[in-house]
Amino acid sequence: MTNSYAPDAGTLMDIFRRMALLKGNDERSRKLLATGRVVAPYYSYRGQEVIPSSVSAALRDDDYICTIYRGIHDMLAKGMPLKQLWAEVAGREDGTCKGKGGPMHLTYPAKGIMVTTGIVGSSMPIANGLAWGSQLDGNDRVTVAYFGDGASNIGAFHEALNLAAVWKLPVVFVCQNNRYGEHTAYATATSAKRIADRAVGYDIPGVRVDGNDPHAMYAAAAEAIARARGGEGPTLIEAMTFRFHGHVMGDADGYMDKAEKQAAIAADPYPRFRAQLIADNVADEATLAKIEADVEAAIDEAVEFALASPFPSTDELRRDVFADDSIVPEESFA
Amino acid sequence: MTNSYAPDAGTLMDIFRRMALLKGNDERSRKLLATGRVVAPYYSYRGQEVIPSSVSAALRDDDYICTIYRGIHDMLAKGMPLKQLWAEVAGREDGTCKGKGGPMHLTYPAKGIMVTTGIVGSSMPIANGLAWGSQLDGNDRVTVAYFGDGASNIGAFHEALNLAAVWKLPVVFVCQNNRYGEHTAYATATSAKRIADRAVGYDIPGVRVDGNDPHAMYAAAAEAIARARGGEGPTLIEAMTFRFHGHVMGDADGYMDKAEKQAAIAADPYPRFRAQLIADNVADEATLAKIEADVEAAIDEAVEFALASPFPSTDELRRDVFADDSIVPEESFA
Amino acid sequence: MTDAATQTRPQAEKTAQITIVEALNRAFVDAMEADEKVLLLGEDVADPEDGGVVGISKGLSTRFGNHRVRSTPIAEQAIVGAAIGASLIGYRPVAEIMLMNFSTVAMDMIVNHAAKLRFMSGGQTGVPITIRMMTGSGIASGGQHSDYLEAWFSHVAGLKVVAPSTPEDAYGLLRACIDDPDPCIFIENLLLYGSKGPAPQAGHKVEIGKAAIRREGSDLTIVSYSRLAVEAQAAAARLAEDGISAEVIDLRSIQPWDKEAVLASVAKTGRLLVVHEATKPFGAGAEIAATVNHELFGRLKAPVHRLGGAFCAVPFSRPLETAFAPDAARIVDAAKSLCA
Amino acid sequence: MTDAATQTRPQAEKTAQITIVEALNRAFVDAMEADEKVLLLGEDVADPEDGGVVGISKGLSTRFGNHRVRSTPIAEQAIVGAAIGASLIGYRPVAEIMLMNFSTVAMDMIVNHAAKLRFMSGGQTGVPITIRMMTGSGIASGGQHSDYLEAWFSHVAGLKVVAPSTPEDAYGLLRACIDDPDPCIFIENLLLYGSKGPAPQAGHKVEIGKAAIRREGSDLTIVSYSRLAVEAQAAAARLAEDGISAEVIDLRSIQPWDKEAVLASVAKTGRLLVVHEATKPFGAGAEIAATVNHELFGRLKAPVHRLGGAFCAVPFSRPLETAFAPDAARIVDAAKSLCA
Ligand SMILES: Cc1ncc(C[n+]2csc(CCOP(=O)(O)OP(=O)(O)O)c2C)c(N)n1
Ligand SMILES: Cc1ncc(C[n+]2csc(CCOP(=O)(O)OP(=O)(O)O)c2C)c(N)n1
Ligand SMILES: [Mg+2]
Ligand SMILES: [Mg+2]
Repeated sequence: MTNSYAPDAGTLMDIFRRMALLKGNDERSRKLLATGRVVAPYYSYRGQEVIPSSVSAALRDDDYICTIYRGIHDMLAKGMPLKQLWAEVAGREDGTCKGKGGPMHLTYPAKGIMVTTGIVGSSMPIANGLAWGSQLDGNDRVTVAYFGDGASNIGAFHEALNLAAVWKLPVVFVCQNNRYGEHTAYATATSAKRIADRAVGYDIPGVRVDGNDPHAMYAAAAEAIARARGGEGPTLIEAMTFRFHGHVMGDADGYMDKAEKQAAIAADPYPRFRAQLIADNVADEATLAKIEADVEAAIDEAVEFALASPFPSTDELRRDVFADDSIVPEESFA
Repeated sequence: MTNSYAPDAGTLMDIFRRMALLKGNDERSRKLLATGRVVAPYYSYRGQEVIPSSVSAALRDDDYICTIYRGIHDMLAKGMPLKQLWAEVAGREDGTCKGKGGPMHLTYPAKGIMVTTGIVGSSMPIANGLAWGSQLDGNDRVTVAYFGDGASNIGAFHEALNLAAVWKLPVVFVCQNNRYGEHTAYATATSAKRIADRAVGYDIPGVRVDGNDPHAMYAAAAEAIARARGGEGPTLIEAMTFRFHGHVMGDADGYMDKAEKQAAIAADPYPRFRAQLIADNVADEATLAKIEADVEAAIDEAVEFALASPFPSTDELRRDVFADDSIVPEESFA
Repeated sequence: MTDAATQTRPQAEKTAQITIVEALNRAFVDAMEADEKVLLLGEDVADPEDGGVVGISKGLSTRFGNHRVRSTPIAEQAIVGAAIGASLIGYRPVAEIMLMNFSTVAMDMIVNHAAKLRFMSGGQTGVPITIRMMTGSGIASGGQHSDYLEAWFSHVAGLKVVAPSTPEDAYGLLRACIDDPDPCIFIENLLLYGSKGPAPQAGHKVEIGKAAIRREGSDLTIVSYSRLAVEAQAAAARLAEDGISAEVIDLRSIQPWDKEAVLASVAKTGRLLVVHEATKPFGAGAEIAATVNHELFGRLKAPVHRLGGAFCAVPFSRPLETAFAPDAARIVDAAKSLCA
Repeated sequence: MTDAATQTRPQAEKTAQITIVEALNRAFVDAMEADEKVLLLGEDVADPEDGGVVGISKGLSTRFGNHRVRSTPIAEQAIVGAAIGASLIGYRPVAEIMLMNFSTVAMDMIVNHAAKLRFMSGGQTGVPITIRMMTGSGIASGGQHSDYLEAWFSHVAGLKVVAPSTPEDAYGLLRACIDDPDPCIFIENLLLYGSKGPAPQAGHKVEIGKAAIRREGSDLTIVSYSRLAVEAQAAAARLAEDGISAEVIDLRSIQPWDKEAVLASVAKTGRLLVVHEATKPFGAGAEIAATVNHELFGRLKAPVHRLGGAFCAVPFSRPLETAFAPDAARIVDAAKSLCA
């Protein structure tokens, strides 16, 4: 990593703004879901905000991402509108997917959010196809595939990285290494000392970076994105982070190492970055507080919008199965 | 590789004996299949004899192997009896599998030949299970998984190596890198500079070795097998070799680089090793010629046995589907 | 149907009531006690990982050791492959593939290998493994976590497929699958995990391929399995109020399925309704309908009717998800049309 | 069935005869000429790799460039994933999975993703890909290279499934699949590759979901597809000699299948025999049988009969492999029993 990819003040503020939105949204999600007013499986990303905030600060609006069930942070950072997001999480007609996909399959092509998958590893092979399309289009769009540390052990990871390398695709593989895959700790499942080491097997750059440090994370992402945009092929980034909550809301997380968890929470990247921005004179308290207040207001509005949106009609069961709705066999519903 | 695993004279003769059998059998197979007297898909292994001959010289009879469609050399080297082999290739009742599996699914547990698969990559995950069983049994059996260079790009390879590494399984992954996967040359499909490099991603030893040199091949195999037997876990061996014929008998191999192929055939490891044994005074011409003549006689006998063996009865369609033949639904045959 | 007796006995006779999760856990304990060759592997299954995401394997690794109960990487091909390999040399591994949709990454191991090795080896090897998979719509987990794929597995020669709906059957079928010399697909429904029923006796086994008659009746036969067998029973109770006497058969095993029991029942009632959560086209119900039509040609009082899930991915939004799967109300409606 | 006319016209009317391999190659040439968004990827498909293992894509990479026609690593998840991704942004990739059994390593991509992304995204995205797969018993390639899995794909909402048996249909269906906005599974039979038939007109398309009546008849209807549709025609010719008039329907599309054509035919003949190479239990024939029984209840002269491959892995040994799949002789026998 050279310094030429160090974020400037404007970029740092851009990252902060995204982080504030992500953190606020996670907190609200957990709060609201706890009330039962919205029923959905929820995979908290609290603690991992720096990664997509920094990556997205280095991406263009017309770049693509593919992400996973634990990916609302990735999507919000890429520009998914809050209202439609919340409407989808609440299963409403105004959701991005009319309520049909739900939080695990949020999609929003207008901002390049192309696929959200619930199958471990599957974001990567599809990301390659988007990148192949961009390569053919001759535009210089980049695709980011997000995935977890656990996903680095599944076949799709390997097949995707190899193909991307052989075809020199403009894709960046961003592994959010939060040290757990469901209840299983890193070393129980993963043989590699560092996931970044696996890049050697594909003859592509592999970088392990502190995914909780916006400076380092941004630099790593910006460099990889520049390589991809410049036709130099894929990069594997292993972004070290930590999942503050259990795998899925409701899980007791008894399997997590208590000390490790406490230490991670004590080192929460959000207040750390916030304090640093002030210390470095990038922003003052009032500016940051204003950003946070705006986030809260926007979330208020989005939640209200979502809960006011009607549920979809059951006719939707027959729609979008095929492009032509009339093909769906009538009698399947008899 | 230390010298402590160098083959002694007896081992070299052991390797030669296996190589002579393998080479003789491949030549006969191509000859006989060309006559149409036996009809079967045939994947010639000519040129790759050193690898399983050396590996098997370092294995025990009760060790296990899993191999692939291009694996008759692996099986013969491990001790599969010629007669039953030929009977299976000819689809006869006396074949190892009563003619039901055919050359792509030859199986012979009595010599540890547990699975032959036609699905690229699938020898490896199953080899892990055999190795897990041996680990649980507390005996020190080793399992070898054979596969090709092309197979190193499929998901199963990755999943299997990772699991073997995490569980420290007594398994040796032997990649026979013959530079082609069907019609596709190594670099068109494989991003790694060397497949052995992929071992880094699993934190296990990865060795590239001249798979056409019995000294080097034996040493690499013996060391890996000793590690596995000693409870130190898996090794990935990339054995460099070359496939003298097309992918499958009948293929025109127009996609192969002519010069590369000619050079490989000119460097045929069989006559080279044979000459070296004489030059090094390990054996004299007469001894080696006798071995070769015996091989021919044994193959004559096996082919005769196979062609005299009856075809299986069509009742076999209902047998071995389940352990209890009576479960097979009668009416499926109506 | 000697079994019908035990299955229809009043629950009051039994005092202890346990859940399906408890029944499965007990089946594991008893099977692992009885046979040291029984192994368990899958994501999160060992105790350091909380004994499985719904706790089915809680306590097992502590009791039987980490060598026999192993949490794995997220790598279903590796999981099933390891189970197959160990089974070839005498072990009886039970592999967990968490959700049924994840079997799609392991179909090669299951279909090309587990199902076929016995046949292709001419009987030299066998694959006595059990593969557990959970599934089911109704908990808002959407299109990639809820599918029923029993028809796929049932179409593969060499596999057995079961889907219990009660704690007793969960116990008895799991024990039977573990003991079985062939690969078994064991389907669990997420919504049923907490449902209670009489505790099975230790060692209880349910023969694979034997259905249970949950309720006797004379006007029509309702055939189902897994969660919808419970809905079918609720429907039958409502139908009884309207004077329609429905016989309810819980198949329990889908491959092989109990043709004898189904044909006997339909020969009696003259009407058949088959109900499953998988979508109707090319679903398991088609096989049952086709077979019954063939065997009882000319003896049916009404066309065999099938009910299945909607022809779409399982939707997320609550009202859509509710409308997706057949329920007691839809079963009642279909039964009434059949009997009209 | 306007199509029936074209399908049953005497071959003499056409002069040029081409093989299915040639027809598929032409379909690619014409589709790639017509639409620059059409791509091709798979193992060995480009010219440096000989244009595919049976030469179907010969010349395409030379003509249309290595960027549009790409040989891939042996990595079916990566192949289908790349096709899906490119299709989301306007491309129309055709992925080759060589043999149908290899689809088992890519089922997640096909079933959880290709089939469902349109629905799960609420219609925001679509996956206009075609996945070609070859298969079929009869060339001694054994248990892992010969399976017909059309029933699996047909059971998945969101996929279309076709299986041509003539050069014209191979051309016309491939063009239709490539143009189709949804993911299509295109099944090719290995034994039919060299069989000749009238050359299709450039631009000829066969509507997905439309069957062809290959022969008209009045005593029974034989429904089949892929290679066994050819066997069915041979059987019908022999039956005619024995005074039995069989109508032969080549479904061509299995999902959706042409219910209208089949029901019209069976309404006329009163008897139905469904024939496919996949094993009978839980096969595609069950859906057809169940539907016909339902729709024509009380109007059939005999029970609907199904013929399928033996219930086992495809065996290697020649006499076993020959006995494995239904052939004209077995179709004749079954038809005679039906009409007896
Ligand atoms: C193929 C597959 N297997 C298993 C699962 C169940 N599952 C969902 S999330 C998860 C853990 C993934 O861990 P990781 O990749 O580290 O991502 P994280 O959840 O930590 O963000 C598992 C096993 C799945 N969704 N897909
Ligand atoms: C999953 C899968 N995909 C594709 C094939 C078709 N196929 C058979 S052999 C082969 C090439 C394998 O190459 P390699 O691994 O290098 O082994 P080699 O044949 O050279 O020994 C391919 C693509 C297959 N058998 N399985
Ligand atoms: Mg993780
Ligand atoms: Mg090779």
